[in-house]
Amino acid sequence: MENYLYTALFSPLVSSLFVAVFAARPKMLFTGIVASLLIAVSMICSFVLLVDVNTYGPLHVTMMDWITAGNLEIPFGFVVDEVSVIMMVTVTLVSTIVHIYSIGYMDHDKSFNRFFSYLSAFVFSMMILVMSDNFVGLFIGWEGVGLCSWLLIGFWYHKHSASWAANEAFIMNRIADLGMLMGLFLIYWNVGSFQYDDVFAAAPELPVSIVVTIGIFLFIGAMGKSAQFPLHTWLADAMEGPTPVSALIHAATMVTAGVYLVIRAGELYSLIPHVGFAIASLGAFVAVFAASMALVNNDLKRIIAYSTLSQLGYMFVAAGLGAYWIALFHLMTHAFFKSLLFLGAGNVMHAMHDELNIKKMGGLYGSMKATAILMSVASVALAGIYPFAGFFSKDKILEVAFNEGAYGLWLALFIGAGLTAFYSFRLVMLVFFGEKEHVKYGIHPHDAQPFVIYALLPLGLLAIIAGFFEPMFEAFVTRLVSEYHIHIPHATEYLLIAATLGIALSGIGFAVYKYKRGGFSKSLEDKACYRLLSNQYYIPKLYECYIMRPFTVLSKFVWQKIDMKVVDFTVDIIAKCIYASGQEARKIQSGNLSDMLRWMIVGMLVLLAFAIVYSAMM
Amino acid sequence: MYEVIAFYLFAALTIAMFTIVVMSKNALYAMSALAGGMIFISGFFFLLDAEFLGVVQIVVYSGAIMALYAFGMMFFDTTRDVSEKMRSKKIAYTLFVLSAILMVVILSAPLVSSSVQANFPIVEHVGNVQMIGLVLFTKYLIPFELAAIMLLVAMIAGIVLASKKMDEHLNIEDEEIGNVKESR
Amino acid sequence: MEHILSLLVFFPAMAGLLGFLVVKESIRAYGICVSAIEFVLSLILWMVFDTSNPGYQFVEFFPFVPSYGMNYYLGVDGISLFLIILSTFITMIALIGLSIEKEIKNLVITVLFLEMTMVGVFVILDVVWFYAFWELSLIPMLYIIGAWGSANRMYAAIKFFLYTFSGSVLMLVGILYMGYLYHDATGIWSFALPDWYALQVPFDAQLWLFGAFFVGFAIKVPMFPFHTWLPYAHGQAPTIGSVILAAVLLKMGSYGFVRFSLPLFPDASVYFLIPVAIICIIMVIYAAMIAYAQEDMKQVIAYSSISHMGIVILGTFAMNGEGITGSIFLMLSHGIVSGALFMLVGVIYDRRHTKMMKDFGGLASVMPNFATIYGIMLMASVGLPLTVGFVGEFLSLAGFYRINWVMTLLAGTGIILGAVYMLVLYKKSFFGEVVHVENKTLKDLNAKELSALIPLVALVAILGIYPKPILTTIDASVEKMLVLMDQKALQDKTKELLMKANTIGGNH
Amino acid sequence: MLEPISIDIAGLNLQALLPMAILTIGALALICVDLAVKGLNRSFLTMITILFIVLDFGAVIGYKGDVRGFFDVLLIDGISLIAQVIILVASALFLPLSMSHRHFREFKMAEFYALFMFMIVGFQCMVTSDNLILIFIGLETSSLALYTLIALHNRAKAFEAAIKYFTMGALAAGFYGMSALIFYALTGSVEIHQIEQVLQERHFEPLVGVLAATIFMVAALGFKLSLVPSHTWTPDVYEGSSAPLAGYMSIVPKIAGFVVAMRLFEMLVASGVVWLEYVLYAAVVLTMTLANITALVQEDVKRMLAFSSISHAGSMMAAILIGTTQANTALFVYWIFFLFTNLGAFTMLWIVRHRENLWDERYQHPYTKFSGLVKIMPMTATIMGIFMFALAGMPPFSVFWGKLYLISAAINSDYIWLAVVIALNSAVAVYYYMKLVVYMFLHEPVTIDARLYATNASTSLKVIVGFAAIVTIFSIAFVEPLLQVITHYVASSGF
Amino acid sequence: MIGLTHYLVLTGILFSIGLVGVMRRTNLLMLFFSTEILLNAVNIGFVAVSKFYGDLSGQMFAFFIIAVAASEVAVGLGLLILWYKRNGSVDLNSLQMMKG
Repeated sequence: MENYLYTALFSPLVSSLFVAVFAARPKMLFTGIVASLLIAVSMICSFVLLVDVNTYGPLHVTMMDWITAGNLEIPFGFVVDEVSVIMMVTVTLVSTIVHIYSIGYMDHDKSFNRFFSYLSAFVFSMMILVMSDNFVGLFIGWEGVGLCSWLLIGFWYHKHSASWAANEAFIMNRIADLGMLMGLFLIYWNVGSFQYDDVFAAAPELPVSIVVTIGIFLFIGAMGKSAQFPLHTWLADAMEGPTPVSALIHAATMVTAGVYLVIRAGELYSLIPHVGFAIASLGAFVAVFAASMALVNNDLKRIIAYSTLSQLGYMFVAAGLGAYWIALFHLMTHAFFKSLLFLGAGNVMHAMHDELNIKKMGGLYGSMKATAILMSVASVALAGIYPFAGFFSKDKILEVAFNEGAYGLWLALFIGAGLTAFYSFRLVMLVFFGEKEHVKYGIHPHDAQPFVIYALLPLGLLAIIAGFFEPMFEAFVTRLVSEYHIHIPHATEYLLIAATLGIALSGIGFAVYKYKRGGFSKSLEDKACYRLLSNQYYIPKLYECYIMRPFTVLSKFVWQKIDMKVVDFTVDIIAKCIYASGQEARKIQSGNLSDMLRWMIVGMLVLLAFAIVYSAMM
Repeated sequence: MYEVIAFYLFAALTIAMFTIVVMSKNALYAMSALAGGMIFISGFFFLLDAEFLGVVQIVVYSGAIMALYAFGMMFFDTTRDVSEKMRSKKIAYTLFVLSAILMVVILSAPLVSSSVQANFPIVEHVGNVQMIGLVLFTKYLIPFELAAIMLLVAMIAGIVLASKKMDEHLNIEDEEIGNVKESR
Repeated sequence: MEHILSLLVFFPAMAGLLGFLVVKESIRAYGICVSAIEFVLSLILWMVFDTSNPGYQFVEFFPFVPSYGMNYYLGVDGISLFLIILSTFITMIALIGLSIEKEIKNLVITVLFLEMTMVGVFVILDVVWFYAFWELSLIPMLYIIGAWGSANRMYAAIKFFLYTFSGSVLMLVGILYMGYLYHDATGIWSFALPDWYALQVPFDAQLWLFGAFFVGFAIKVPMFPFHTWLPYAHGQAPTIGSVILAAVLLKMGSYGFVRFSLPLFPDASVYFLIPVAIICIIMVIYAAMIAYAQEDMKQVIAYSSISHMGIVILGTFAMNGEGITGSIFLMLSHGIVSGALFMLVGVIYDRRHTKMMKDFGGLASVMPNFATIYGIMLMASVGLPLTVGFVGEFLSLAGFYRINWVMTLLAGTGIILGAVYMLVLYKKSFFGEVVHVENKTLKDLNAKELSALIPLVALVAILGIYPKPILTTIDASVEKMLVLMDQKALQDKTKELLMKANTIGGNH
Repeated sequence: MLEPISIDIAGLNLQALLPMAILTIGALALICVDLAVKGLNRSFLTMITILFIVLDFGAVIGYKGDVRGFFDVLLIDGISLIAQVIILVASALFLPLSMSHRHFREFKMAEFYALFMFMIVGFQCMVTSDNLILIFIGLETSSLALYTLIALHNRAKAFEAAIKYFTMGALAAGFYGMSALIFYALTGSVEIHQIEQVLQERHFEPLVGVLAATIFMVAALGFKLSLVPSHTWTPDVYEGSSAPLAGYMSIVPKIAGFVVAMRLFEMLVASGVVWLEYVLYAAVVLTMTLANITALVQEDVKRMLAFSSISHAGSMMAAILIGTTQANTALFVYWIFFLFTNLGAFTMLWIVRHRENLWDERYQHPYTKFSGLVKIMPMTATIMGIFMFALAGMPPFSVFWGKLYLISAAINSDYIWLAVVIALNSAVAVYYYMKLVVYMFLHEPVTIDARLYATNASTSLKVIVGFAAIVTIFSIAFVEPLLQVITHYVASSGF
Repeated sequence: MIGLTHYLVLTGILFSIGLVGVMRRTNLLMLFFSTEILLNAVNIGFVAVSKFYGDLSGQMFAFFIIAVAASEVAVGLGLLILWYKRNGSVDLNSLQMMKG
């Protein structure tokens, strides 16, 4: 089985390196195909491993030593257990589809080859992230996906906004990574190892305060990668990247790494439920917070990005409350329908010649039926309508919140569900139905190539049926992570489900009803709360005004005023003083013999005077 | 008693003479005063029973040295008044008073020791010249010889420096420089 | 193998002398050959080096001035081994990438002499000779900066020279005082470092001596606030000068801390630990901020060097195997990465004769290979895992975490700020549209530049993925040094700290 | 009546006189020969003089006699021997500089060589005696000869230099007399060892007298050693005299002065009168610092070297202040290395001397003259650079080892701050030495005519430079033997 | 009675006069006069102390000082003549070619 493991891990790397050879060349179709095939191989291996783990239990290999210094030993070790194999399967599955999709999507891009190289590199990093058997290994993948995200967001580097967004994403992640590093150091100095097994074995023995600190630090890391408040701004901006990238990285896989981390470190977090609750609270907040921003946004991809953010919040609620398998389950289903949604959006974009404003679309159903259907399916799944995948996972999360007695959280999530349903269908309505606004701009949309649509079908299918794997999934995953039992009376449970479904449906209904009739009036846009939402609560502005600009100003100040005018100037002034004193001392050397003699005599007389004073004193 | 009178007389005269040397604007006066001062100083030597030095003082200083200066002065044509541009007279006098006080304070301190054994004691009833001769040609033979060399050096120096050779101020080097000049 | 160290030290100098006889046209090839041979020699040294022996190997001892305890005393251990290899490697790479035509003969010979002094500093075990090599290294650098630099080169060269010289004269006083103490204690004059290691210095004297050595090392590193010579030196130096300066010369200072300050004055090192750490933190953050504010590409990298050296010193003062080994590894990695970055700036400077970021933009599309290698080096500089930059930075910070976590957090902001200025630099110069017409026709890397840069790229990856052989070798010697420090420590406080720093678990 | 005195010739230790006698005879012989044969060639004169110096050297080296000689006027102890060796070696090395490519009037005159030899005799007498009278006469003999030698260069500047030097020397002679008078009044003796003895018996009372005597002596010897504030003559005199003589002046009169200072001051510093120590301390620090900072702003290399030699003398004075065996050893080691380095540097100036001041109206060797020399004459520039770095105390060149040993001596005697001051001063000093290097190596040449820089070069000059360079570069090889020998001699003479 | 102190005080006063002369004279010839005064002042002191101690060393010193003075005059005048021949002045302010 080790061969499967290594194949699953390294075939994306091989793909990336192979394609990288042609990176600078013009488009070569075979690079896309080879890359897709190799990712597919990885996917197949992952599925084999899934079966294998299901049958024989986890697989653990140590490839080689990496860092050894002092007492520290970090190997390259990989573990394929119930959690990681689920992640592997999800990642490789979505990746494969995205790769195939990209062959079509990136068809006309001159950096076609480079794109596949980056994309495969991302898959490799992600695999390392999920497969590593220690925290530092995870950190490698963690940073690796960050790098690939940077490369891919900034893929169209000639666009200022793209490279800006790429840098923003990288730096935001770095801030969180620092927290994570701190957590790692703390783990090391208390446990002496980074291996999951050792850490989890030692965790119960550690003082609670330390576990709490570790938990907080690790979660800070997760916050960055999963774009939780207040580090969330990068995710929306990251939509500057090509749409397949958004689908793969910023919806399905990378952003869920934070959730994965919390699930992975579940044994730590289960020791500190209050921290978990804090995580859950933040998650619930983000769920509503992000959904509210999605309500008013007009950018096709940003709406979906905010929805991703909101869904990540749901996952954190589950993970924070200790329902790890539910979090993981939502992670998986979300990966399917959200990537579908993005890829569909990609088709729309292509059709609209990269126009993203949904206000300028409308009535596309006529020209791109397949996409419209797929996106509607994904939206329904997102809204959590039975029997679509989203229903099963999301509903469970609400139940968990209710079960924990965290009614506040439940309420937030409940509202969030309603908002989700509304904005999803606002998007669908504005894009595919209603007035054909795009005609005004002289665009004649057409659907994507057939193979692209076919590639999306598996995702569409999964978005519909994935929910039904829930019992199997629970049984499988809870072999590793702690089980979670819901103790709500059945009646209440059904009531809750009904309520949730109800609010989702009413959200959909409201959206359909409203946008059938031309949407809201313009006057709404002048309302304070509309502007607040459309400006993303002014948070990006806040960051710009109170962090970035001051930092720039301060940096310039430090350089020009402190470094140049104080530190360097002090050094120079010392040198200049010495030099100037030389100029002064030079005056002694007047060249006049009389002066010379006087110096000699006066010098001696002064000494004599001192001598007399001194000897009088003695 | 007569020693006291002599001392104060000579002292007053020497100080007066030397003050003239230092203050006079006329080089001739200064030189004459210097010569006078030297002679008066020899008076001290006689007072102090150092007859040999007294003689030497008169012969060497008043004779040789002053004659040299006199020749020098003729050569330099310094009979006219010299103008000494003192930047500030006050400072000069202050310095004088100060230095005089310092010197006097130091030298009036009880410097001498009562327990010192003379290295070359002056023997009673032996003439000063005799004694000096004895010490000079035993203990101080080497310095004496070296002094001879010094005088020789001074003589050579005087001859060389004042000789015609030095007037050909263009030296050989300069004559040969022509070709270098052309090449530039 | 008896005299391999002497050979290593004096081979480049001899070759440099012979270089006077080589004609101008083939001097570059000559220089590359000599430095390659030297590099191979250093590799041979590594091959025959007994990694299981943490002590000094290939020791050569010749009493030069026995009555005053000055000897010709060479030896190499895990700490110095890789710095030697770094010196020879970087010299070779720098010569390969050399693109200067003017007075090239003098330049190559100067570089070879510089190589002698660099290797000398790292292999010598006699402190007076160490000082001699230390000072000698200034002269070739002065010449390189001053003669082949850009417009303001004189000022930069003189500043560099005077600043470092002033610092080191105080170190000389410290060295001599230490010799005096040794003589006082044993009645024998000796300036041999291993002898000194055996001496327990009184606490008060340790404080003063630590200060004296600190000034010398701190200026070389350079530590805040003694750093202002560095931007000028880098800003004005030719590429080869910057490469060697950043890659090797700065390491002399940090090497000095490991070699001298810690084992000779353990108590003082612990006593001054927090002040030094604060300086390091200031270096990290302050230099990173200044780097962000720069408009000149080379200055960014120059200031980033200061920032990284802050972490190196911080790791050194972690007083544990992780931190010190990490800091030595970080020296190596910073040598490779900053060397490469300066070389890359040199590449673009050769083409455009400007280093201002505003004059570029969109280079990624014009020079893709250049952009790629730049990107790799940038990521290594930022400390991305699996590149060489991560290992040392991680270990240094991890080591210091044991001493003080708040300070580590503050120093850790370096990884954020590092990303900020580096990415901004990359964005400004490589991304965006090609605005300037001159940039549209730029040639990508040529064979010469590629052959200089590809080894560096390879090393970045190889050492990032498999640093273990180097780390274990360093670690053995570092552990030995730590034991020595513990034995020598006079104060209980020191012993406690060393104990704490080197054990897992327990409360803090 | 006087008793007849019988003197035992053997007891006189005539051998002690031999070194001085050889040169005296040599000088007289040379004058006689010159009278007999007109137009002697300078090479003949130079070589004859060197031969006499070598003979003298042999006499010094081979000296086996008593420490005392000639009624105890002569004192041939270890430091005297070392000092004589230094004086003779320096003389023998500086003299061949007369054989430059261009001919100078003074080197054609036999008187020059005679005076040169007399001057050496004077110096030798200074260092081989502890009798203040003999020291005084020796001092004056050498000084008078030196004034003349300077003036013989026959340039307006040379005359100016000689007159300045002479006038200040006359004043210093007055101070010397005053100091000797006070010592004599205090102790009834003019021999240093007796002075020391009596002063110790009197517990250095009256203090004011001791202090005054010391101050006058500091002023008098300070002039010879160019200590602040009696240093003002140095740059002018160096600039005015020819380069060989300037270099010679930076070495030989000073070592003679140092020996006298060692004999006199170390006794006084050891007296425990703190104030004396302070006076010397202040003189040392002031001399080093003031000279250094003034040197910073010089525009002429020769003047810069003059200030640098003042500064070096200041650090030598520090050795006397410290007064331990190690410090005294350091003094001699330092000076020997300084001798070779300065020999090289001044010879270089002599080589590049050009008749006209092409580069600057006022200066003969302005820094600008050396602009870009490395591109015109790489070898010359490199060697000059090495001399400069050596003077700056850059390891591993010569002066560094002296400086090292000196600082070490300071530290070993708990003069830590003195050590720091010396060290910092060498950091300041490096600037002006480096300035020349910067001009030579980093500036663009103003002319590419190499001949302008070699108008005075000749084989003998090149040999001297080469020799000096070799010693400077490989000085480390001489450190051990020098230390051994000098420590032995210094310790054996009780310093 | 006239004691040693009287003589020494006289020495001091004469020496001071000499010093003032050295400081204020700008005519080189007259400056040389002042240096003669210095040496003469010292001579008086030597002889007086010699008398006091009954020791001849002082007189010897004085004797040699006279010799030195004589030699100095010869050399000094030689130099002065040279300078005068070249510059036509014995004023010390004319000696200002070199400074700085």
